[in-house]
Amino acid sequence: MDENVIQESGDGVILRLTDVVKTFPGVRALDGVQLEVRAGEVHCLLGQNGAGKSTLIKVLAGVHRPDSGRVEWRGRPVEFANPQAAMRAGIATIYQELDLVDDLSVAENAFLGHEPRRLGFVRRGETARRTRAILERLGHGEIPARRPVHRLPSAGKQIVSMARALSHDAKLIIMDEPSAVLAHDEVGNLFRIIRELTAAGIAVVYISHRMEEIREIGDRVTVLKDGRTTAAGLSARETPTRDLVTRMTGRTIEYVFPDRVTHATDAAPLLEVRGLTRHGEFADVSLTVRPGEIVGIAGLVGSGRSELLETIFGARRAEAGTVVMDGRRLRAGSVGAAVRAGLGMAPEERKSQALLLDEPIYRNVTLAGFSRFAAGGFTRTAREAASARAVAARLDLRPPDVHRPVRQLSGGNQQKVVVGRWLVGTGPRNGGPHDAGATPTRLLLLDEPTRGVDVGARAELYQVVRDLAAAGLGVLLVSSEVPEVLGLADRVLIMREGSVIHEAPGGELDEEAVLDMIMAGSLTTGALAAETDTTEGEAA
Amino acid sequence: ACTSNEQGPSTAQTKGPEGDNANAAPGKAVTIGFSAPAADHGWMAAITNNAKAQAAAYSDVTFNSVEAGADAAAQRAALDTLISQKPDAIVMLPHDGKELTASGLKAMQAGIPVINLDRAFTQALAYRVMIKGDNYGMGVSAGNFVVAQMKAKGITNPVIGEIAGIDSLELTQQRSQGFKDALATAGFTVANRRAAEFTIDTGQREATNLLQALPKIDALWNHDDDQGVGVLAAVQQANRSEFIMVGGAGSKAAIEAIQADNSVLKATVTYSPSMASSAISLARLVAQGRGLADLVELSVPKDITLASETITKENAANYLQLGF
Amino acid sequence: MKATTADPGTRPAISKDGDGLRRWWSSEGNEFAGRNLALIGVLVVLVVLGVLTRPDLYSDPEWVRNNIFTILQQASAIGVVTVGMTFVIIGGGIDLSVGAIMALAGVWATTVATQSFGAGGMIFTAIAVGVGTGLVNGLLISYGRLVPFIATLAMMVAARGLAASISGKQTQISGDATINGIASTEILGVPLLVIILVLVVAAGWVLLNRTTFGRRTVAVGGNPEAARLAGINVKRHTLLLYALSGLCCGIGALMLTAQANSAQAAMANLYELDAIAAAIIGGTLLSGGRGTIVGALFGVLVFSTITNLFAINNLTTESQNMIKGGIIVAAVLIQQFRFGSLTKLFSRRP
Amino acid sequence: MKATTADPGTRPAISKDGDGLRRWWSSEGNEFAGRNLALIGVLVVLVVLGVLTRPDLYSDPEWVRNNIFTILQQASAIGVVTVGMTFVIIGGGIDLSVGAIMALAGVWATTVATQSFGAGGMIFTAIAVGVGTGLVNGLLISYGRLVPFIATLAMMVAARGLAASISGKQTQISGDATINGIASTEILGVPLLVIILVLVVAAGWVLLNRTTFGRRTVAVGGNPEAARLAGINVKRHTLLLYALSGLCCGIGALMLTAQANSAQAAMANLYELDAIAAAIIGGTLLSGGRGTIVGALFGVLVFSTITNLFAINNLTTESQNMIKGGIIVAAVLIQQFRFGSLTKLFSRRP
Ligand SMILES: Nc1ncnc2c1ncn2[C@@H]1O[C@H](COP(=O)(O)OP(=O)(O)OP(=O)(O)O)[C@@H](O)[C@H]1O
Ligand SMILES: Nc1ncnc2c1ncn2[C@@H]1O[C@H](COP(=O)(O)OP(=O)(O)OP(=O)(O)O)[C@@H](O)[C@H]1O
Ligand SMILES: O[C@@H]1[C@@H](O)[C@H](O)OC[C@H]1O
Ligand SMILES: [Mg+2]
Ligand SMILES: [Mg+2]
Repeated sequence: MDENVIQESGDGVILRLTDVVKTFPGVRALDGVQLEVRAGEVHCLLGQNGAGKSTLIKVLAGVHRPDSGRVEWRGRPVEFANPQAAMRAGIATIYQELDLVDDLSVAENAFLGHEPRRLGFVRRGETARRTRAILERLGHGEIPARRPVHRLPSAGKQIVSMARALSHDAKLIIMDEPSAVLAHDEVGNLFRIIRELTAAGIAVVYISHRMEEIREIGDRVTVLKDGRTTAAGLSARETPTRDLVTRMTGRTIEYVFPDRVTHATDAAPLLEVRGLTRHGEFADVSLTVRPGEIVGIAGLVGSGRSELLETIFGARRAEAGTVVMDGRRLRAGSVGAAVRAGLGMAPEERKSQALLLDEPIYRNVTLAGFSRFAAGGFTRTAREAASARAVAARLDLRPPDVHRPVRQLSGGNQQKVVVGRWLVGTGPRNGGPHDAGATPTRLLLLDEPTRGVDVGARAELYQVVRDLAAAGLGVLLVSSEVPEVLGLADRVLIMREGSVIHEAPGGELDEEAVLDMIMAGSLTTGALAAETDTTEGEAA
Repeated sequence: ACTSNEQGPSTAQTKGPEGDNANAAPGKAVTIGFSAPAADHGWMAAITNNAKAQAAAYSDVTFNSVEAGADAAAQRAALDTLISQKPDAIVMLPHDGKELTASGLKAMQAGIPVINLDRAFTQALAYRVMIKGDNYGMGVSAGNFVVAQMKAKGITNPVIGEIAGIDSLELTQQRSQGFKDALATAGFTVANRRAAEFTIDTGQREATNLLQALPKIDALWNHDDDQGVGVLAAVQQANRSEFIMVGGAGSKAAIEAIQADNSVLKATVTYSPSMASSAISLARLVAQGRGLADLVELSVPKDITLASETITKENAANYLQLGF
Repeated sequence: MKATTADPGTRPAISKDGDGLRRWWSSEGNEFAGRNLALIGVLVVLVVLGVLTRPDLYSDPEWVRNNIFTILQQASAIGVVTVGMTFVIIGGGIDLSVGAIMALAGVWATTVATQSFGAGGMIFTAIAVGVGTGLVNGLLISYGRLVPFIATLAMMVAARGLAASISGKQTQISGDATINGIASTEILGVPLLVIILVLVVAAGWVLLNRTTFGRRTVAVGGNPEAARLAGINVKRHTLLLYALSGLCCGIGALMLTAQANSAQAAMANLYELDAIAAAIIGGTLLSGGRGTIVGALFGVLVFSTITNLFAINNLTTESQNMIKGGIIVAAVLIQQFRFGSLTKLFSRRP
Repeated sequence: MKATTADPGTRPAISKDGDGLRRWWSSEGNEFAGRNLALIGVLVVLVVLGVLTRPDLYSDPEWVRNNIFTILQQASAIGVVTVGMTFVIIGGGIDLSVGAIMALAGVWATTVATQSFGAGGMIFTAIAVGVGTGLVNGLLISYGRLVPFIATLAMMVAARGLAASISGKQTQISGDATINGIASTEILGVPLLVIILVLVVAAGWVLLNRTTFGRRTVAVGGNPEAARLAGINVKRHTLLLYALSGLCCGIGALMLTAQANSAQAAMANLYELDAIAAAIIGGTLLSGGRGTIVGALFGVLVFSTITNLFAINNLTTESQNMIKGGIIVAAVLIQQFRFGSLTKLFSRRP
């Protein structure tokens, strides 16, 4: 037990990074980073998309080897050759991109690589039991330990990732944007756990783009900009937001929502959804979106919002109900029909639903529109690239080289590509006839568009969405960040367990009221896993 | 007995230049090109080995072999390469006679006499000499033997099985046709026919299937003694012995088994790979502008078709040394 | 490769997990149970076709018993190899060299020199050749970073060449009564070959579903990056998977050699195609990360039952082929149909 | 399937946009340029081996010229088919039926009935059979949701059966001088077969790299779900890809028929393996989403140059096979090596 006692150097520092450099071909992702983490603290890492946060934690986790610099762990210089070495040393990581194996169960994922075993045989009962204990601790005892993770919603997967980190006997737990896929109540739960951990002397490195989270849970903050530490050891509670943002971005950004424009409520609806139903997902949903209107949907994770958007878009076939666009009924289950009618959708999961990771950025940006640039079936990539560059500039894509494969982008920048796809050609007109890729999209379905996007880019994105609406587009927005829905939407729908339970103009609701409404249903905790696994009792 | 595990061609299939033969005297030095499909079973391996050994037996022959891969297209390419090297004669066992007739023509037009071995070209212009086995005749011999045996046993309505070789080859069709025609003379028909692939495991597999489909049979013809090893294994594993079996080609193992007379195998009909040795001898003479010493004609004849003989217990001793 | 069409199964509705009946024989869950049920259905249809077309044969119980064992025996060698193949595919790879490795192992085990050591020597040689070539495959793929398709294709070509050269392209007779006896021995009325098949399948099932090796195979094939981040040595694991496949080839080679009382460089031709097809028909994803051993066994049985059906009906090779193509398509369509409706059935919310 | 080991090739270096020299011949970027350069290197090595082993032949310029055309002609039919295969694989599929479709198209085009319509009728028939069977593949895969491996395997078996039945298992002679002339005609000293190959490769390159069809292919293979949500009709596109492969088979069948002056149910045996191998060696990902036509052509050329090298050196089949396995491995290793160092070279910062 002795060696497990955390050996703190004088001021309680268990991890110290000095001048760490990591380059990828053509990119200096880390350019001399300093970081100091104390036992029992929550140390927040702040930085714009692409600043190097994920790269830094991958260095800590033994995924990447630094080119130069020093890493001291519990007083000794270390160099982790692989993830296993870092884990053995007591560093556990929740990665930004979910790193689960779809066909393994919750328990098998939680203990992957260090399964409780006897003579090579997995002790399945023991694995499930320990997993259930961790899940209980995480407040999610209802997630069945033996269910394959591909049958969990993304928030459930995030819980499993956390369970995996907790399954190690770690001294430091790194969390790379764990809250990006969590809803409000889940974040509260997460914070409870983090407090438990730090109370036990475990250090947590926490990454998030949400300032209010940093304030609530963080002790100290290190800010990264372009791979360099621009501020270290700031107080998480006392440093003014303006200060932090300036250190991150080098400029001041007003973290406010653009003004709403008032518009006629009598205009004919652009989109009319009537009685849309998919059993087990959502039931009897009706809604309208008028041209120029932003309609927001708030709800808990698992309340069926994503499925609703996908069904409107024809990516899932409605079992009942109709979708009418411009007075014409859309064929159920046909994305092609929806796109032809002028719908566009930025889906929820960027990697699996939106991106061609090995294709260049510009081809991802123009994925839904390359044929509009084409002449007689022949693509015109120069124009595509120019158009993509315009989008990249508007969303502050970093780095702005649109010929780079999307895979090399940081998570937040990948998200910008997903949303940017539907902005092609919508930019401020430069008057010329070159706007070949102008989107014919007149109704935009946005599912969690700002997931993982940094403060600065987020403000840009809000402005862009407003501008689009002002130009007459309709927008249907799903977001788990209530302030975002309230700040951006003209009208807000509240969904609970697959039904719309309330509708009101955005200005008339406050966060508290919305949370009350969406939470009312969470007492059943039916959101993450509909039923408990009854076989487990017998198996244990 | 693991007789065929030993390597090397059996010397009986090579004819050395003996003193009393006028053709034995060395003539002008010639290069003979040779091309045959890749050998993956005993018969085809024997073809290549025999050709090589026969060429080595002549002091005046340089042997240049291009073994051509898996199919007609690959062989065509190999032949193009061979033709471009301008040998004095080419011995060719084509993957498929019809598919390679064009290559034969090409060589002949380039002034290289072609000895067409075994699988026949479709145009007489495409070869100088053809020497082949008699596939149809092989089927006839097997059929005749079966008919005679059935008659001797007094079986009037026999159940007859057939294990063919690779079914898409024309030679397989010819063999089956000959078998069918010979059986028809006695009013017999084939009750079940399975096609194997000239390999032991497919022989075993198809024989097992056939025995399962015919709970009782009287006679079985297997086209190829290589796959016959598998066929015999299947027969033994199924514990069946109520019938007589005839083989094909004349491998050493088959001839030994016939001689020992302790299995269902009672005969085999020959289709001897010794034809490759003869083809080399003919190629040498053609290239040297000589004829067959025992014949009156001054040059080698155009077509030679070997007879398919029937090897039984009685004459097995004579054939043993010719087995491959 | 990837299914090019969106699979509605990727986000299935949540179903009750509690139904033990659906789970007991396939720990991988409903989906597989559905598929396997469908394959059993296909097998039943094939047998019924046999009964309908040859009532004379099927009326003899002794013949039926023999026929079942015939089908199983024919499935035995390829079945063993398919178990190894299933592991390789679940682990994200493919092994095109299984047929060639079987030939090499068979031929090497039947050389005069090896045979002089008796059955033990032959068994040792076949297994050693299988595992050895499997290790070479694995090394090329995991440490040499060759694409599995290319590495095992090269092995396929080279191993056949080596087998031809060792055997002098002659059929090599196995003179060992013990080895040959494998094909004719019965234990309690069950052919030894069938017993070996059952044992290998059972071992494969346990290995896949109950050991860390199996669970890691799923991880390595399903998400190699996640596996690596979880501290699994992906390279070493990949190496072991190909060695395992080679081991199965060695066993299969002995079974085939016993059946034919001989070995030959051309034997087990195209077994790779059959093994891959059986695994996929059994529900293994060619892209890795998912698969079942029991399903693969059913896949093999479907193929050997088809062959048997053709044989007892004396079909010509060409009609066999045309009908076989149709049956394969039908089998998979039935599976999908059954699978879809079963899933719905099971997941219907009250 | 998925490469189970991290492929350094998936994260190529970033180049300055404007660097035309490295981009002109492969719009897919450096990585492919690097790979292709490496393949050219392999080809050069093979030729040098030829020169070293047979200086007598290589000293005759006329022979060298002929030999180059021999190699190219040999590569022509399989090269055409490989172009179609490359599209299918980039699009996330696989086509195991190409050899069988070629045989069926060849056999159908040479039936007595078809030949009575002359060259036009034969060409029409071959193309129609190719496209038609390709469409059936595509329908089964996109709308029937069959796994490509299984659907095309079924087609492979069935098409060979149909070909055997149409031809009565006889080799069918082509009596048409125009068709047969395809194999012997030269235009400006270049064999027509070579010209056809070049045209098909050029058309394939343009289609892949310069048209919306090509872009959709990459999208559909790279991430079918993303393609679908971007409004691409994934099913229809998949259908078209298999039809395209079928079209290439039809053309290839005519080329083979012309070369053999005949067609046969067993022809083009295992062309699927060669075509897939050539595509992969050329740098196409078996999992879809990326690939190059030029690379695939080099892959085909490597194979036919190896065959030629063996032929002029008079190697036995078994040593051919052993050496061929080694060369394949070496070629891919060289490629990786070259690629790695080229990337470094190109991406070095000043
Ligand atoms: N494998 C890679 N190859 C090349 N460049 C990379 C690679 N991984 C990251 N980068 C680059 O390194 C930089 C830092 O990326 P990183 O993912 O660390 O950013 P981040 O701070 O985590 O951003 P985000 O908030 O968007 O997650 C970016 O410019 C990114 O494009
Ligand atoms: N992959 C999945 N497998 C099984 N059930 C799922 C899956 N994804 C979602 N569900 C279920 O579908 C219902 C709706 O989930 P959905 O993800 O649409 O909700 P949401 O409101 O969009 O939440 P999120 O913010 O996570 O997108 C829930 O009951 C959820 O448990
Ligand atoms: O297998 C042999 C075949 O290849 C040859 O052509 O004819 C005789 C057969 O035994
Ligand atoms: Mg990040
Ligand atoms: Mg959602």
